[in-house]
Amino acid sequence: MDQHLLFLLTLSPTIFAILLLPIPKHWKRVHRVVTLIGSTVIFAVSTRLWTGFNPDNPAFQFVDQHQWIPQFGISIHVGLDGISLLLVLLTTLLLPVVVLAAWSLNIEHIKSLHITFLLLATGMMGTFVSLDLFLFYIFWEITLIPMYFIIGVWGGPRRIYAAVKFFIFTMVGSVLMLVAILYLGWFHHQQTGVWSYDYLDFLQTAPLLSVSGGWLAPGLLVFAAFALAFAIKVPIFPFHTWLPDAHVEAPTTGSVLLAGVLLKMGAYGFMRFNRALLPDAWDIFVPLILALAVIGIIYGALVAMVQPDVKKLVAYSSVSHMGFVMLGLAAGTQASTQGAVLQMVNHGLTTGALFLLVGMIYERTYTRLIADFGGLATVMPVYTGIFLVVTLGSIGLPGLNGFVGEFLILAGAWQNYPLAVVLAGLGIILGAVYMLWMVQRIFWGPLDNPKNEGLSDIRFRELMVVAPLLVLIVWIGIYPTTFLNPMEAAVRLLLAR
Amino acid sequence: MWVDLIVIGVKLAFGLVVLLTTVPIMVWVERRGSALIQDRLGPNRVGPLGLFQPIVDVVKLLAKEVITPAGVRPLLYILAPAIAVIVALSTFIAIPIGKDSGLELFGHAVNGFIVAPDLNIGLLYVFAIASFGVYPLLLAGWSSDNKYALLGGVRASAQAISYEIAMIIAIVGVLMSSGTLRLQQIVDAQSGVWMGFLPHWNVFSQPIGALIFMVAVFAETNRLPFDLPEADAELVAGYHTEYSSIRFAAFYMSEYLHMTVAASLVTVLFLGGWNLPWIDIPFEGWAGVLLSMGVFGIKVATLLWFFVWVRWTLPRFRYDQLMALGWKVMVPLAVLNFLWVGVAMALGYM
Amino acid sequence: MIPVEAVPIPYTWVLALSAVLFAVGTLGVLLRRNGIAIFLSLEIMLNSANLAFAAFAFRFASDHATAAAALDGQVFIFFVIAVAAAEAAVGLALFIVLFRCKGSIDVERANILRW
Amino acid sequence: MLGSLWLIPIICLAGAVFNLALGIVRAPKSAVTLVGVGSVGASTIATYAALWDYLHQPAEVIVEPYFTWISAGVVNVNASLQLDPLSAVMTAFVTLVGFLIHVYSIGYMHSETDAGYARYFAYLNLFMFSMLLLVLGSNLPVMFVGWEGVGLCSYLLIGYYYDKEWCAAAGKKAFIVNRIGDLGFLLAIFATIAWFHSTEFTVIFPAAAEHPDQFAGAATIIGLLLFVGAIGKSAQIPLYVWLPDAMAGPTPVSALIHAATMVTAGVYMVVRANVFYRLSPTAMLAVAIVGGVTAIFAATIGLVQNDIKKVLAYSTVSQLGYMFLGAGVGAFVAAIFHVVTHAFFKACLFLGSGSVIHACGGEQDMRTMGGLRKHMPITYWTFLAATLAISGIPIFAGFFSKDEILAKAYEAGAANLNGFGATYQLLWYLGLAGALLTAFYMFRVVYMTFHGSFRGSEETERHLHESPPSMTGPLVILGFLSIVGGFFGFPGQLFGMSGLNLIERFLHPIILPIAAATHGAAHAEHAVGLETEWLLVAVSVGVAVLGIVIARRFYLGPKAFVLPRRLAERLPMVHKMLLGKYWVDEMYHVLIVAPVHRMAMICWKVIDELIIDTLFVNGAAFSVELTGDLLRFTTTGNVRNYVLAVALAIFALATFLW
Amino acid sequence: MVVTIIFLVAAAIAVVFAVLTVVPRDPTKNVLSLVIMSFAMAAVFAILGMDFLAAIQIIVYSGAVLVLFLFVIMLLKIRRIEALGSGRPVQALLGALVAAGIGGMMLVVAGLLLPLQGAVLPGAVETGTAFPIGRALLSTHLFAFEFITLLLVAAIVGAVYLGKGEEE
Repeated sequence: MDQHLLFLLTLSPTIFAILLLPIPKHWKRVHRVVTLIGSTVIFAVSTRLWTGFNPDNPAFQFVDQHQWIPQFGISIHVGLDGISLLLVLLTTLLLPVVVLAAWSLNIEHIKSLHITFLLLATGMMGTFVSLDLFLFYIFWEITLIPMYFIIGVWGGPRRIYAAVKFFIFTMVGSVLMLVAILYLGWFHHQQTGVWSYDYLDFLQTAPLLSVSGGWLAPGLLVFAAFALAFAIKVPIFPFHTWLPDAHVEAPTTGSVLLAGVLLKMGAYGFMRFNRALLPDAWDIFVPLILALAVIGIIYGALVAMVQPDVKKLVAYSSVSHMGFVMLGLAAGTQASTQGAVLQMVNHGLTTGALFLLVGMIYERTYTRLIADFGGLATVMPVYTGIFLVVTLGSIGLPGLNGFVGEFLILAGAWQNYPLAVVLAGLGIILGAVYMLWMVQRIFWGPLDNPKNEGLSDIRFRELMVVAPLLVLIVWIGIYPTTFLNPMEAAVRLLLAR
Repeated sequence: MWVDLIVIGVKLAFGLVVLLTTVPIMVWVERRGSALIQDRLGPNRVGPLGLFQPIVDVVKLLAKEVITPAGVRPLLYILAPAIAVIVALSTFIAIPIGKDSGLELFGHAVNGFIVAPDLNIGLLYVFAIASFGVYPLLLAGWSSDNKYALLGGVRASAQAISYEIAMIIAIVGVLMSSGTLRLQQIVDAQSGVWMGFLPHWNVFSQPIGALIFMVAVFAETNRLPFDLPEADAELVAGYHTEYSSIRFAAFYMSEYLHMTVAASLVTVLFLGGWNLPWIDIPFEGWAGVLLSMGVFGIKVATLLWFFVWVRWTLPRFRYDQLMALGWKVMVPLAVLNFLWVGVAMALGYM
Repeated sequence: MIPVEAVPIPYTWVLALSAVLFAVGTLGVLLRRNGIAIFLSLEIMLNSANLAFAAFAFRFASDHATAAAALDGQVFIFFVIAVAAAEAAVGLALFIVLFRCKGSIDVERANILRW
Repeated sequence: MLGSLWLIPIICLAGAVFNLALGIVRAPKSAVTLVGVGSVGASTIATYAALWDYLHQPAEVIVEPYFTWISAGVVNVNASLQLDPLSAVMTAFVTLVGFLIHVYSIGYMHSETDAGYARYFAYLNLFMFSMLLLVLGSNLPVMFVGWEGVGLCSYLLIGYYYDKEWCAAAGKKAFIVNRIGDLGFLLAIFATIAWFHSTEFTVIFPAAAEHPDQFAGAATIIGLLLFVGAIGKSAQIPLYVWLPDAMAGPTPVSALIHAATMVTAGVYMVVRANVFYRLSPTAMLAVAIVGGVTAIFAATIGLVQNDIKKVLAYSTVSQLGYMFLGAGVGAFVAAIFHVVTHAFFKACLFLGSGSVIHACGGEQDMRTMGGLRKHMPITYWTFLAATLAISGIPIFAGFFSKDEILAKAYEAGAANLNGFGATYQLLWYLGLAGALLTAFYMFRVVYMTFHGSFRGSEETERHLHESPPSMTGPLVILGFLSIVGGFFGFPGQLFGMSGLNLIERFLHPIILPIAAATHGAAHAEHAVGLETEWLLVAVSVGVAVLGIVIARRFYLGPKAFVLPRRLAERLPMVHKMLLGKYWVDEMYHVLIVAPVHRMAMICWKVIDELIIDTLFVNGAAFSVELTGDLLRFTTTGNVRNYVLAVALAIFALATFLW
Repeated sequence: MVVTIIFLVAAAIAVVFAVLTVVPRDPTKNVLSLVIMSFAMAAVFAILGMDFLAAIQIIVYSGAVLVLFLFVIMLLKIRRIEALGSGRPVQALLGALVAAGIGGMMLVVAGLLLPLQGAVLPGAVETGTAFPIGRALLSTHLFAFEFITLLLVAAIVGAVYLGKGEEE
């Protein structure tokens, strides 16, 4: 069972999507139910990964390899280590949540929405588990198309612009990445005389790429190609402008998955490929990454502060938070790296939850402008409470998840780069500023907008949607060891390279 | 060398004579036949039963002045009738009209009564030339700068091309059953009996094919009910409206030549050539040869009479009907035919 | 048929012939404006190509070892002719349509599909 | 009880959670009261039980680790609590005062809606939990949890009346300003980890004490960073601005959080980290200076405030200044002592003011009060006691603590502590002046509020009444404590007998001996003689009395309010400046808030939308489009051109391949 | 000897009529010249021993394709067409050059191949008749053959559709 579990799990969403195909499109309820069941099953099965995972073993587990294109040594090779384990579980957890969140969505193309969503799920999981760079690239691109449709079809007024922007941005990066991958394959062939695109093989050969000889050294170029792709996905400071548009225009489903998973793919890539495959180049690039990360932290926070649109605010806060992740990676100490991985999960949870909550209120009022709200606490106290908890989690209040991640990242980074930590600290302050300011403008104060008087408090379904996230937010805050343990060995191995 | 040429020449002469003599006869037959069918007398003044009528006609035609209307395209205008006759004649030279019984003339193989050397692609040759039959019509129609003529030409070409397809597909059946392109062998393949009681003629083994071929032949030769190119009711006289005297005669001739060629082709392909039904004679020696030619001649004559008969019996089709028939009925039927042949062969019935 | 060994023609002559024909055809295609004329020139080019095939087929036919190749050459010619027929059918139909639209088959009249 | 210290905070947490649930189900007030006050009471009992055990066992420091909280790489943090003299003292008064204020709140908040009432107690319990965590935490991160927790609770409680814009704003302000301090704390933690590879008090302080030379630099940095945190939490210059606004919350909250407990966390921290400070003269001096300046600065502002709570707020700031001054001159015990006494009398004052406000129907402006003495005697007497205490009148609690601090400051100056003698001298003068001002503005409050004749509307006057026992009870207890509370730290040495200063004795162990005497505060125990000490006492008492007299002259009797008005006219600038609180808020707005906001706008509108999006992103797209527009003219639409092109290409290719 | 002469004659005819196909301004003349040229081609095929192809050449080209051409010409009543290379001098010049260039190149190639003339062995194989070709078509080249049929069907359908025009 276990040896094929991972690959089957990755494909399972697609299988469910195929199941959806014959169902007539006007049976919306059936589609919802099937998708919900499907995603729940997937999550349930994925817990097997957790129970079956041996945290002390730094190597990849649940490895599953099949011949694919033997002429080029391309194989279907999947596996999990502690890092990808967390991200995969995060993904599978978000699936049912998102389906449930989109439950009340009453639009024409429920069917296609769910199908695209399921395909997206396959792509996301595949990205995290594939150990063959060719396969990885395919999954990476697979995530692109459904998201493109989710934004472009079910998005807001400027959805086309946003979708195209998202698509082109990501495409630019990933194409270069493809080149880099091919180059690595070729290089491996040069070195060993064998064709292979296997990650484990590259671990042997890729570090041999020379980084000396100016900026055109192959190692640096390959690194840059990978880095650009991932930097756009993360997104790191100058490449982030697709994110706000995409988030604002995307429907809740899209936003949650985008923030929850897709951004992680970038950081994951940095860790898995740039850091592990090209350590020398990494050392050369660290200052740049560090600088951009810090800039991103502060910049994102600043811009988020003045956003009139809640979603846009959260989007820019993502820029800031992912900046922390990158800082942790760049600092490269055990603590900071583990913190970064944990922070990815945290960000997935908190930002995901925030988008869900915003989506709920959007379903009620069809506006996301902060100016249209104010004093909502009087009409929807429970919702307010939940929102507050999530917010505090995201601004890193001790006892909630955000703190642990940031603490580890900064504490780890302080060992090498105290200045960066101090600057990033400004980001923490600003984080409190924009989040609390938003909370104040949305929930506190008098209920001045008459349209909001009739708002109903959070419903049971919606509560079910956010409940798992809340539980995890608190859990990670209080007992992060659960999540720090599995990744520790893997991170240690990663940093040992 | 020289002898070869002489032999060939003799053959040519013989074939020419045979062919050309059929024309006046056919003219007479046609006119008498039509009279008969229409219950009138027909030509009966010149000679006994008006037998000499055709000769007189020919004389008249040759005696007339050759007019070239203004506005025609001289070259094509003159070329057209010539091509018509040439095509008809050159088709005939590949057709065996008698059994090849290894006779010799001055120490040279007479090689049956085929004028041309026995082509291994005889049938193809026949069709290659026959497919040319449409050019004179077209050119005539085009060159004579007359809208009726033009219409006739256009009709002729379309019709010819359309029916050629059905025709060829129909023949595929024959080729399959006989497995060769050599006409002589095709004839030989039809000797003997089939299914115990029928003569082994293709007309029996593949009646559909025979029917289609017949119909197609009518279309190819522009005979009623398919004489749209010269439908005298609509287009004065079709493509040869502007022709007179000898040139008209050429066209007139070529039509009958075509008929004869077609008839003999049908005989070869479907009516078992010179084979007699049920009885199997070796056709040895001169007598045999002459006998075979006689048999062949009889069959051809019968067919020719059939042509006449049909002409004076059936009304003319409308053009769209013609096309519809050609494409929507004949072609599918033809395909059906050769499917049937294939199945039959596979089951060993042929 | 005339047996091959009885044919004392160098196949390169045939090639040369095809070359000349090809040139003529190209000339027509490039210099004609009338659709039909262009088409005719095209047919010339096809024929010359066929000739080239034939030439090599003939050259190979003179040798048992390469007889198969010779056969292939002829088969190719067969295909080319078939394709030419199809092309003629469609092309002429196109020209008829063009004539309906433009009242002429001057290909330069059919230039709406541009910047 | 010792085995399970965790019960002490957890009970409060449970109470908080339970109350939230009750609030959601709109449970009646009685239930909420039971849970809210009950839980705190329970944890108070637990605390004293634990303390009892603690006093009857030899160990000085008891650390109870529970589970590994954060562990990755160099970071290794346990969730563990610690009971040592310092935390014992803190816990003791925190729980006590907290409990009293809970009781007080029953009466004060009874007019709220059920949900609001539950919410209030939930927050209050949560605060107790965090505060206890803060003082009991055995390492910096756990302490930080409490630290942030109390910050959150103050945020929530200040913004308790969230539908009022300014309350919410005040809450936000408090949280954010605190955040700035917290950053310092965080960085201090990181630095500690970096230097000591641990954050446990029982590890880092002894380590530092044993290797002074090695850790001197670390001590300076960590000390300063920690002090930044303290500044934020304890409302010192320059981060004090949030505290006055924090008065927007309900008065009990102000009493508990913004007077008695939370704001003293900073002092607690500094004392906790006394080793570092003693290792680092710079840090110590910084503490002293900030403290002293704040003390006088806040006091001056307090002079002219008319909002009773505002006055108390500023007095709190200034008292905190005293505490830091104490810590800054090495009188850590005195600082804690002052924390305790201050907790008593300031809580009492706030509760008193609360009951006054309660009586006046929410009115806080003292100019509309007066003569309340006859209407609410209990409040008056307790308030008076507390006032005397804060003014430093002998035998009252405040006297001992404050006087000790001042004495220590003088000694520091005299003994030229760390070579900063002059500065300490100056600071002593400042402290003295502060004492004068304190006495003045406190009695100003008393006179304006309780004496004279009522200046408010008759309508209000008719409703004037003494508060219910649930409120007066705590008042009495606290009043009593603020009278006798000082004897814990009775300065025996004045009478030539030692050992009477209980708190000194009790807390002595936390002042770890520094290995090499070259470093830190060479203890100026008896740098000054006995008579000098008596002189100091006399001076400070005299100052206090002077202040009282001036206040009486200004605000009592027939010529009340005349002199101050004349004075204000005499020095209009000064008056305006004091009234405007030195325009610090405005300055901050101009210097920090506005620029940041503008920068944010620039980042968004210029960098993000203009440069990156328009210039680069859309620019690239546009350039592509342009190229297309130019190239498309090669599509002539003329077939013959294409054919010619093909032919040429073939020809070219052929020639190329030739 | 005779054969050579026949070949040369046929070649000459082919070239001449090819030119006549391109140059004259009367479309019918062009078509007819092409007819004659294709006859010449057939002759060449026959000489090279490819009887089948010769027949096919005549049947398909002369018999069908060129008839179609004539048919269309008559249908559209095209009496005269523009002179060769009229208008667009550049196009004409370049075209002429390229045509000459390509043709010349091919000629040169032919010339270069001359020495490679394989010795014509006695008893060569018969490949020209219908039988081997048919065998090849239905065995080796079956797929291509079927594909061609498909193509033809498609062509017919397309032609019919186009010819049908807009009106029903």
